[in-house]
Amino acid sequence: MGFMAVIGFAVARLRNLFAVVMLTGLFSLTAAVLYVILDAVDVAFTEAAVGAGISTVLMLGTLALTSSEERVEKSGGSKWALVLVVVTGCVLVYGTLDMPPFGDPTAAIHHHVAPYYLEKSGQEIGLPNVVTSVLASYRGYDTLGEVFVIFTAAIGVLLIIGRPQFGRRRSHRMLVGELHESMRTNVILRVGSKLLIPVILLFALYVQWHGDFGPGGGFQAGVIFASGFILYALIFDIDTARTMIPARTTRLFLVFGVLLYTGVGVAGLFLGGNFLDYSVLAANPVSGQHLGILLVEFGVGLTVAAAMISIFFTFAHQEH
Amino acid sequence: MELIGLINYWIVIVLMMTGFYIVIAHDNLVKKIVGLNIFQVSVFVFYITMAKVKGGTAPILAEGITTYSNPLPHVLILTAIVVGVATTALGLALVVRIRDAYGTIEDDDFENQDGEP
Amino acid sequence: MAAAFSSHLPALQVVLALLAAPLCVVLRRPGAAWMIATVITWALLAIAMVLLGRVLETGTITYALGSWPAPWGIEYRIDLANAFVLVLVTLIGSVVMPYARASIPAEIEEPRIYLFYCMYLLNLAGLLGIAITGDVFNLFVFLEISSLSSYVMISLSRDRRALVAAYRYLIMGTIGATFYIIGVGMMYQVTGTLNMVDLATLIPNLTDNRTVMVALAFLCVGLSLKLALFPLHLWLPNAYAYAPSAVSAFLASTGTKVAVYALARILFTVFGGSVLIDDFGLQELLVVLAVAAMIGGSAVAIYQSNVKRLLAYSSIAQIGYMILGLSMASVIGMTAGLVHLFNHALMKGGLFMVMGCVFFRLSSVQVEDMEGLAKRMPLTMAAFVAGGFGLIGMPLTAGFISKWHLIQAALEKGWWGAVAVILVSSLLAVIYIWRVVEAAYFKPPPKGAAEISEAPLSMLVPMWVMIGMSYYFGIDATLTLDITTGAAETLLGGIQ
Amino acid sequence: MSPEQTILLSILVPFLGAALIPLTWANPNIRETITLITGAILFYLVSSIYPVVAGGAQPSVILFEMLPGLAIAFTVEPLGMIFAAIVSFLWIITTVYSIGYMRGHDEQNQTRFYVLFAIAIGAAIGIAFAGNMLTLFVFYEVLTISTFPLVTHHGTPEAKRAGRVYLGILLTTSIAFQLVAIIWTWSLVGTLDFTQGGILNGKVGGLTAAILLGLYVFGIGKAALMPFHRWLPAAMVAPTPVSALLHAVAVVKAGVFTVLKVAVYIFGVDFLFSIEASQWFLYLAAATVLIASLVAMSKDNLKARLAYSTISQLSYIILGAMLASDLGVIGGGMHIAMHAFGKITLFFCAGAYIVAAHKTEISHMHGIGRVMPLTTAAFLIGSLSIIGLPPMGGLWSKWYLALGALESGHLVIVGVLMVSSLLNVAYLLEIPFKGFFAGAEDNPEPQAHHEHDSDHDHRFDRKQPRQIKEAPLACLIAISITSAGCLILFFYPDPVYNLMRLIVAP
Repeated sequence: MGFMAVIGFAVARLRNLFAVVMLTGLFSLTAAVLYVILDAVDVAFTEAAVGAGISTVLMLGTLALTSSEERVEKSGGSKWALVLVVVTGCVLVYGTLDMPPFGDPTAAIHHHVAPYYLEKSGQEIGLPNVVTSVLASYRGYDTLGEVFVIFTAAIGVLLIIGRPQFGRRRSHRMLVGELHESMRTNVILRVGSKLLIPVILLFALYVQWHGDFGPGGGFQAGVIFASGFILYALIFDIDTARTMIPARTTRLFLVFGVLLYTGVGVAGLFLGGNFLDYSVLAANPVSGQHLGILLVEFGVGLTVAAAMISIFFTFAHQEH
Repeated sequence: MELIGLINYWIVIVLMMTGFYIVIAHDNLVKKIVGLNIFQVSVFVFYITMAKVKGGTAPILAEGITTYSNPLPHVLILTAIVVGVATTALGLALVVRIRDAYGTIEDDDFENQDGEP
Repeated sequence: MAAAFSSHLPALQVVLALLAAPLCVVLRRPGAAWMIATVITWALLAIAMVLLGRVLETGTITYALGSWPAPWGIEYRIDLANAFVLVLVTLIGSVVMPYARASIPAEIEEPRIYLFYCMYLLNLAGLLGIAITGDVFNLFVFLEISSLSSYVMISLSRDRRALVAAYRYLIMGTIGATFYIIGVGMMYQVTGTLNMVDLATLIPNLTDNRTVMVALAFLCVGLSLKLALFPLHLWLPNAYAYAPSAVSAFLASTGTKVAVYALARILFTVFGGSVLIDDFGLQELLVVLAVAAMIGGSAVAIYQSNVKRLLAYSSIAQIGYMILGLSMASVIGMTAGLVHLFNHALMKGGLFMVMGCVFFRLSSVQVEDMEGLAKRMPLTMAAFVAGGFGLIGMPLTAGFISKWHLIQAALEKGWWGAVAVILVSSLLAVIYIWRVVEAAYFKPPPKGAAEISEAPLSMLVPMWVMIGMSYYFGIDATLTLDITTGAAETLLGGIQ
Repeated sequence: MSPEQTILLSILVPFLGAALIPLTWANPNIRETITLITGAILFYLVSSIYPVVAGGAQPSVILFEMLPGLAIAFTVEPLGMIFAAIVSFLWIITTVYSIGYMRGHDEQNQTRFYVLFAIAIGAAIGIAFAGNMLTLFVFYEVLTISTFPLVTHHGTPEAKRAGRVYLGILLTTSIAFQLVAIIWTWSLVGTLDFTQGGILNGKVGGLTAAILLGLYVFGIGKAALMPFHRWLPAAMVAPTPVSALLHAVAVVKAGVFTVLKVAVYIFGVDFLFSIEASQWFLYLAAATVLIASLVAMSKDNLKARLAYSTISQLSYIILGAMLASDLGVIGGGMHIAMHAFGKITLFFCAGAYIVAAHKTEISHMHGIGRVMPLTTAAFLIGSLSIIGLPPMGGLWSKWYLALGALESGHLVIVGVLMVSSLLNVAYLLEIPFKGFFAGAEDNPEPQAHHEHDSDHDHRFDRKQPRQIKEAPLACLIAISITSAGCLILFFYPDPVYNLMRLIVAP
């Protein structure tokens, strides 16, 4: 964690935005490592893929489209900012005073709702990965909401910087700039990635289906899948990548993903359960839960992958 | 001592505040979003920290293990990470458009160009 | 089938909008998207009304999503307070949608329109989700849906300043949301639950727990950012001023209102309201901020030359009224706050719709450009005057009802200063409304002004419907007051 | 038709008229006919309630609940009966007058004028018949808003400025003071109904009552008690019929009427008498009577002088209310009627001077009596009534006010009434006297106007052959009816007096 703090300060001081972005990626990676230490393997997975992967790529793309140097600013406002931050920090520290000590197994947090999941999810849902059970079933509605958040973001990015009639014009050079140029000409990269990309995509599929048992699930899979494509586009050619998955297809997948998730919920309604009640999907509640989670995770994966790809290509299609 | 148990939280707070500082003190639009990212990631760390149970393992049910870390914060943070990246994407998209419209991504330049506060 | 579905109305209230949003994307036709958005909004209004009726009849409704009982699953919990907010949000949407048909194409590029309606539906779903849920983290998720979609909708205007406004809103909104989840995290840490009712039973055992106090502080700050409580309002004026008119009308009358509701919910249901009364300084703080907003917002509004910005500052002042009402922690005060929530939504929605009509013909909302407009757009400007009366609080308008209760509540508490502030703020409202009226009615049109006619009927009718409602609920306020009084009693249940 | 239906109809009729008038867009004749018919119907309706009220009944009707427990309700009691009767009668007369004035003066936007006029009358009737303070307040504000465009009718910068003062003062006082007083009353006693004997009586302490009284008296800005009187002179930029009916009768009388209502039905005469603060307002009113009279003397513009005269006369009525005695209230109530006829006559005359001779300044009116003898004679009659000399109706109200002052032991007030009457003589009689007896050579040389070529137009030369150039016939008819009214009220004050007796001794 000390390492993260160092990175944090470095980010605050550095003016070269390129370096800042790289450090942010590093920051996320460190956080991911930390999550593993703290037993949150699923989260670590996602953080690594999202924080270190997608966010960084997007930021780099933005920098290529804007400028990579921060102007030296006047220091007038930052004193107040510092005061505000210190005050907020002190309030937070004050708040920690009544917190249970780190890792204390007797803390209230571990004794109200959480034990139920740990004890009952085995019988009620039958999946070893409790995180997946909670994510997709107990708090499946949150996850639905979150899928819609990413859907909103994808459509939002399309609306803000997308070309209204995209998909027709193919001649736009993408602009991850020099990075892109040098990568494209590098033979080792090209060959290496050609080998790597199918592996990544396969791995994504594995993560998708494996989420029920070990760490993994729709998010992680979706992000990894998207990463594979983005890598391909970076190294080879944006237009080629685009032809492989045209905008219309991404959008279709995007919509299909959210509709799949919502549809599973509505199916619960038709079969006499509440919204998002998977138990009624099959004769046996547990297998119903299985089926529900499987479908829902697939919806998540689809949406996330399509959203990420869509966002990336929208950025990539910008003209300088 | 009790306070030692809290040091973890304090470091997280320092991280959070670094991010927060970057957001409010810097004028560069991209850097603000970077700050936002750091701020949010630190909050995620805070959640994960509180989920940890000493001697516990990852909440994947297995034979012979009785102590698991708290799964709920993990779920919440999975959600929050996605929300975070969604926000980042939107923010960056806006930055790109702003750059198109104004030719700059420094916050205090806009007023000068629009001629009204 | 219908009977089977009727028990699932709470879920459908949100899910219908969520389902419709992707459909807009697939259809890719502006007309079709508009049609879907409108029909869905009307259906949601019907659902909200049925739910309200049911709550009035039988009391609180709960709905367990995924059939997992709370606190393990997420539950929807509808009592009078949020049933009322649901009706408000869908009602505003139902009136704004017909208006948007003509207004939106004038302000957003044609190929983007169908996606705009998708955003609108997501926003609607987000707002409804915030209002209906009984889970603090679920609230966050839907808060983000509504926030992200508002950023996008605001940025769609052709005015480039809208981009910066949306960006700033995004930054401040995200800080707010992050503060909110810090608060949620702390509460979860010391209680182990995320369910509001569950929290409400656990928190009283934790009085004097410093973590809980800090959690409350962060929740309040986070939500205050969303509801633009002074001094956290900085994002609002530009966001409302430069957004497309239909968006301004919709967001101004729903977005901040739902956040006010959320704050009330956290303060009163989750924390039982006792935090306000106990010696914590929170009540005083809220009152001071509310008062500052009322005076400051109104005073700044006077100096605005962009009328939409003027209305936005007026909103900041009006939000102060609501917070003042809430912070009194009395039935009358809370009633005043809630009824003003509703009344102000109608008035401000109507006024922003007026400005939409003006923009439609004039392509400007600057006071200077509106000189002599009353002759050319008599119906539109008459609506402005009528809506303006509401902001001032003239009798027969809904604003009068709110003011009446707010003053009554302040008198009940013996807060003379608050009474004075309410009055001063209303008088300032006279001034800023007057400025526009004077320009439109008493100045000759600028030389070389283009010949313009009245806005199209499809905009005028919804606009007048909105203004008309603000009069209807000003003349016969028994319905709104009965409901809000009930809602206030529900929210204050923790105190009595 | 039951009295209840009549009440509702009489409030509805002016608004219906207002709705009909715009439909006659291009045709002035139909427009004015509609106004006249509406006025006639209204007067018929109002007078048909008279026997009921005179018989001691107080018909009342609840329209609907506006707030839980608070309704828009109407009750006709004697005071409101008087007010409504005066307003509805004088509306007909004023309409006749308007026809002559507005056409003779070629005013713009006449349709808007008639519409708003009708709305203002409707609001005044609403005030008269209001059954509780909330209803009264609602119509009070409607009256303010609907008369505002009448004040700014000409749309000139001057009119705009005046409009700002008008709206500013009336809205500020009503929102900042009156509304608070009303809500406070509501939260103290839980009712706002006008009740014989007062609703606050015995329910509140001395200090609270004193503050409330202050909020009410100052909050009723239309009563033009100093220092909130500035709007009234400002309103004089309006066309004369507006000044005549609204700012000598409907609006200002609505103000003092409200004060009387508050005194009688909210506080109760006895309770008011026990509040020390009522004395302060008594003396404030007395001061307003005198100061406004003095200011009136200094005004050369006839309408401005009449406006200050109105301010002074209004305070007579406030005085009557604050005397908190039966006779004082009777005097105040009667003065509403007496002053209405007197002052509207004077304004009609002032308007006639404007239309026929284009004169607004008193110093230019020397010898005008020979050109416009009928008008000036009417002016004399009106003045005498205001001063309170027989054989004019104004005598009675002053008589009762003085008796009331004696009854309460306020000799000073009696003195004030005397002095004020003398001042009235000085500033009102100047016009008819100079009009009849002074010639052009008596005119003071208006230095400022000397260089104007048209200067001689402002004077009437005794040596030139007399040319009688009276105002339009419609104006003259109106003037003669109202001045006759002043006379008739001297001989038959009984209807008014009897109604007022009902209030103090039901």
